[in-house]
Amino acid sequence: MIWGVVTFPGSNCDRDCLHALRHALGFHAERVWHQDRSLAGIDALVLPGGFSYGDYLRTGAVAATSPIMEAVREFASAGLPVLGICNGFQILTEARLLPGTLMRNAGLRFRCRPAWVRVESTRTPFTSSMRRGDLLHLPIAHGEGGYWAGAEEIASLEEGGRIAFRYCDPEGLASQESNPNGSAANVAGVASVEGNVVGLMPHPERASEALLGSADGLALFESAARHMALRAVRAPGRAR
Amino acid sequence: MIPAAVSDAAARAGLSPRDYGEACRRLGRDPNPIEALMIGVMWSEHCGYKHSKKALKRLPSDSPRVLGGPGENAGVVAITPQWALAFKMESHNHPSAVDPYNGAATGIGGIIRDVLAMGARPVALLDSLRFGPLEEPRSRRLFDGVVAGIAGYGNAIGVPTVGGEVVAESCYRDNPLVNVACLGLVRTDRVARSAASGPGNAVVYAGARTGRDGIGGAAFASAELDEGRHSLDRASVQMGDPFTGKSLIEATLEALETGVVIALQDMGAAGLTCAASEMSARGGVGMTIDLDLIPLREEGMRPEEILLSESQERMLLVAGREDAERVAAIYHRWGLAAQVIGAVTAQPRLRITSLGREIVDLPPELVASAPEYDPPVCPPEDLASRWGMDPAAVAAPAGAVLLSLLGHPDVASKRAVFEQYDHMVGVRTIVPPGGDAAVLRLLEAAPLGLALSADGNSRWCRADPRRGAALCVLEAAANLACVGAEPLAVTDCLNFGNPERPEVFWAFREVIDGISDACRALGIPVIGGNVSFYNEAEGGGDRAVFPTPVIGMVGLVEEVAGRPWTGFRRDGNVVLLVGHGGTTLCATLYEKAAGSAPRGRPSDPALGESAATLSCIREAVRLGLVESAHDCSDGGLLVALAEECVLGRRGAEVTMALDHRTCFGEGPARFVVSVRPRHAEELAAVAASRGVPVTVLGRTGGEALRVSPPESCTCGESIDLAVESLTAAWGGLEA
Amino acid sequence: MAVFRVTVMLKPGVLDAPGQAVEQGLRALGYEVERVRIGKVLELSVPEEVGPRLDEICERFLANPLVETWRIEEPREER
Amino acid sequence: MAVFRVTVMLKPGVLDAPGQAVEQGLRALGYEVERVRIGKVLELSVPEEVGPRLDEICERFLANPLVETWRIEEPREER
Ligand SMILES: Nc1ncnc2c1ncn2[C@@H]1O[C@H](COP(=O)(O)OP(=O)(O)O)[C@@H](O)[C@H]1O
Ligand SMILES: [Mg+2]
Repeated sequence: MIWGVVTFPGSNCDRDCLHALRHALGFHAERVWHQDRSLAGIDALVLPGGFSYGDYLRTGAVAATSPIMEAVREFASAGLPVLGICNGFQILTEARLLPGTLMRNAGLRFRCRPAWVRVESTRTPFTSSMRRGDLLHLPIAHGEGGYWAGAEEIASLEEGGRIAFRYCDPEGLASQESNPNGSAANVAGVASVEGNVVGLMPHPERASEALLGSADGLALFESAARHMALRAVRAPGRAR
Repeated sequence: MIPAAVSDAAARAGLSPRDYGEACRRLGRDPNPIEALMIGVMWSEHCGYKHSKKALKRLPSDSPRVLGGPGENAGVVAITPQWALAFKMESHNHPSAVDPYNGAATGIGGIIRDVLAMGARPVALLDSLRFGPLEEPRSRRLFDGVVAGIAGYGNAIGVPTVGGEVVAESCYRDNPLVNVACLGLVRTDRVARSAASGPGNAVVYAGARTGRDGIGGAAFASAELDEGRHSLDRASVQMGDPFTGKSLIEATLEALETGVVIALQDMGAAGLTCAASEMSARGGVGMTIDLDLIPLREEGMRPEEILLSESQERMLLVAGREDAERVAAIYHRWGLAAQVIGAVTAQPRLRITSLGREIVDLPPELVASAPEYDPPVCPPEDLASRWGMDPAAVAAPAGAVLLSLLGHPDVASKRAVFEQYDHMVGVRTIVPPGGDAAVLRLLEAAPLGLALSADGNSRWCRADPRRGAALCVLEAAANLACVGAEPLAVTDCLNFGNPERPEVFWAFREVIDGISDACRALGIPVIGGNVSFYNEAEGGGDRAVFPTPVIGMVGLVEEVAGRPWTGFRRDGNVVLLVGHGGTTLCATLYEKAAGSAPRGRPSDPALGESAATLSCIREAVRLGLVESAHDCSDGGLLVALAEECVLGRRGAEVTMALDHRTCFGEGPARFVVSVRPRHAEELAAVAASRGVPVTVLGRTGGEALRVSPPESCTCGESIDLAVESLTAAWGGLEA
Repeated sequence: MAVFRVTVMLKPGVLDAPGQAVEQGLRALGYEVERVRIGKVLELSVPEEVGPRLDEICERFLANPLVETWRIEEPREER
Repeated sequence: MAVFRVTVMLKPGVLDAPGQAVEQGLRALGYEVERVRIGKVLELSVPEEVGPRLDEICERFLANPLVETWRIEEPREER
């Protein structure tokens, strides 16, 4: 299977994602340019972190107007896996492919540090090989990562198994203290209705080798790969 | 007598009558007003290094690994036959004092582009910061603004900030120091140059468009030329745009990858004037430039504004005529301006046209080489009496002093600062900030890595600039040794007051000699750096900053996995002090915390013995004997012990004399290490073979740091402090 | 209490990177645009008598006088 | 070309952390203040005929309708 990693002007984790996919995981991964209009040949897509268009206006807002985003929309509606990491998550909410939005951190400061997240749903390709309640040690690095959605929306996300990850303490408790940015209901990541589009603020690609302090991030990519392999078995005609 | 007309012309160009006369003499005529402005800016201290150039030649700059030393935009040192590093530090003191956010942000942008100009991908930043007392609102505001600016630019551009320092001292109240360093990586066969060559080749402008940025900050106070029209609209500070900066990095590396770029340089201070004249002068060629072709952001810019604009995120390149379009297309694809604006000429003349008229015709060499001065030196009158002073004494028991030193801003945790910096982007950061040196892995040459540290200590340098500067080099090397890194290169930033004052210039020369002494003893080349003079408030004298050299050091780590770290790692390990004894309480943090000015002299750097100790630690780390290592720096031995407890979240039981000098005295190259009991002997052997003393201090374990004096000695009260209280004391500094 | 509105804009000559990014986004969406400038607006609910000090407040705190200009608008009554 | 002014503010229920920080900062400086809200102002130089589409532009791009409201002001002539 072939992974694609989109580079927008200002993306700065695109190379890190390619590194993790190619070297830590041994996958085939290709760069995708923001002005491309097609994702032909790509099986799973990553929108990486960074400061696309300087995060000007709103994080992710300008990148969401890129030509590639039309292709991403089609890709997503074909049920293929899309993972937005950090700025990629922000772009997906701006493109309205994911619900809610990301606000300035409650402390108003950029924060770069390790965090714990708890797997809340296994309905997504990126978590389907995990178990609910699994804990992952993943770094965060953002200034605008406070997840916001209205109370009803949060409830309906919860109901639909669309909250993918929550910030928690090392014991797995989603406490106030473990919430690094004031996210509503400690939400660290959410999924689309179909589950195939996932966004999260923490950086799995920065937790892709023990040398970096954690390899927990690999599970997201491996899970998606397994999901795609099963999908190919179930529906060989649709495999790409 | 200087005729009034001449002194007027000189003043308009920001030149002294003497320099103006020199320019006329070298030129063989009077420069026209625009030419005079260009010379004025390039001959400013900032661009021209008039006072420092001669003295800087004393620094040792060669080593077999050096591929490019001082003079280029950044120094380059080979790491392996295939890969080299580029490394450079720069000050942005004055801009940060005026506008902390934008000043610090553009400092980061500028240093990144110096490294980029060597063809290197920037992979790490360091920031060394000095302010007045942080309890004072003004210093606090500067501090917050500077940290926010570094975060704002560094995080967005995607280069991790992996280390630095924060120091509070009243001499920086009016003159904060913001020194930033950047490390880059480049293939040895792809090191880029700034020397223009090849008559007929195209001169290409690339990056952001030119606006009226920073012109008010440059040397011309041109009421007359300006007719006062724009002054209100115009910002005298530069604004950075990390978004454009990021695209500029990617586009430039892509352009260099094609192999057709012959030379390049950042357009930083003095903008186009500086880049065009330096690139021509280095290549011994000339250039023609048509200002009508420069991509502008604003309408109605005058030629001198275009020539001197300090708009950020711009590069000047030279490429073959037929390759220029290809280069420009790469920049266009990244959404940047790119335009052929002129050509290289064989004749060494910088000829600039505007609206079809030639407005400048200057020898690049003249513009790029400011006069060199030999300023008078004189040691301060009170030096001998200061050296004769005993250190300040504090009456409190050692335990109480320890807690107050741990909470001192210079020592306390910097987490609140470095968490605002993305220190992980790039997936290279193996040892993050928070300990001694940071370690980055080399993805391109696994399992190798690079260790980085930035260190200065102006208390020492104020007391004795030569010793102090040598001690700063040793401290950087000590931080590197803690992770087993062999030093490869030094870059330095020298921050001083007014060099026209003989005591200031004396201290400057002494500092250079001190750095040279230590770098020679350790075999480390100084591959580049920066000088910042005039860091003194109106009134001079004691309103000047202490002599403040900041040393940026990079070293090679042979195997990034399994490095020891600063905190104690497990219970039951043996705690040892490694190093020679010579400590003193003179000019230490202990004195500073007691509110005293530096008295007496700092320790002798004992370079031979210190080098042996450093080599011993590196070897012990390399052999895998060491579980934690931390050098004794600010606050001495007891502070180092406490920090290892805090960072390791465990206590220790230690026996040592508890007089203040033993506890808090500072001296060169001393380490607190912890080793598994079975390795203690081997470590002792490594030390013995180098003649390095080792003292067993005690054992790790428990929930408190317990220190008691040896039975033979009745000096001082025992200490029993819970790690929790140490942590509470140390965790204080909120950014 | 009165509500004052303070608009803070970059000085005319100053690089407006956010404005440029928005121009680009608008064009990508197919709208014709010549130029966009972005600033901040602050709505301050303060006692009437703070009004005369607003200029000083802007200069000291709300704006960066080196690169920004500000405009203070007449107070509206608090709703 | 006409210059339209668009003001974008956070909806009332949404936490305005930057606004709160400014409130605190002002109080620390000794000014009495009840409340501060911060928003953005955009000055768009666009062809006259873009005017009627501005609401759509705000909805699609200039504002995030989930958390923000906007107001479009009468065009001024381009200077
Ligand atoms: N301004 C800063 N930016 C980034 N990291 C910093 C800064 N100041 C201090 N640090 C980090 O905090 C740690 C402790 O700093 P310091 O006390 O200066 O260490 P040392 O005494 O070993 O030189 C180091 O890892 C250092 O890099
Ligand atoms: Mg240290």
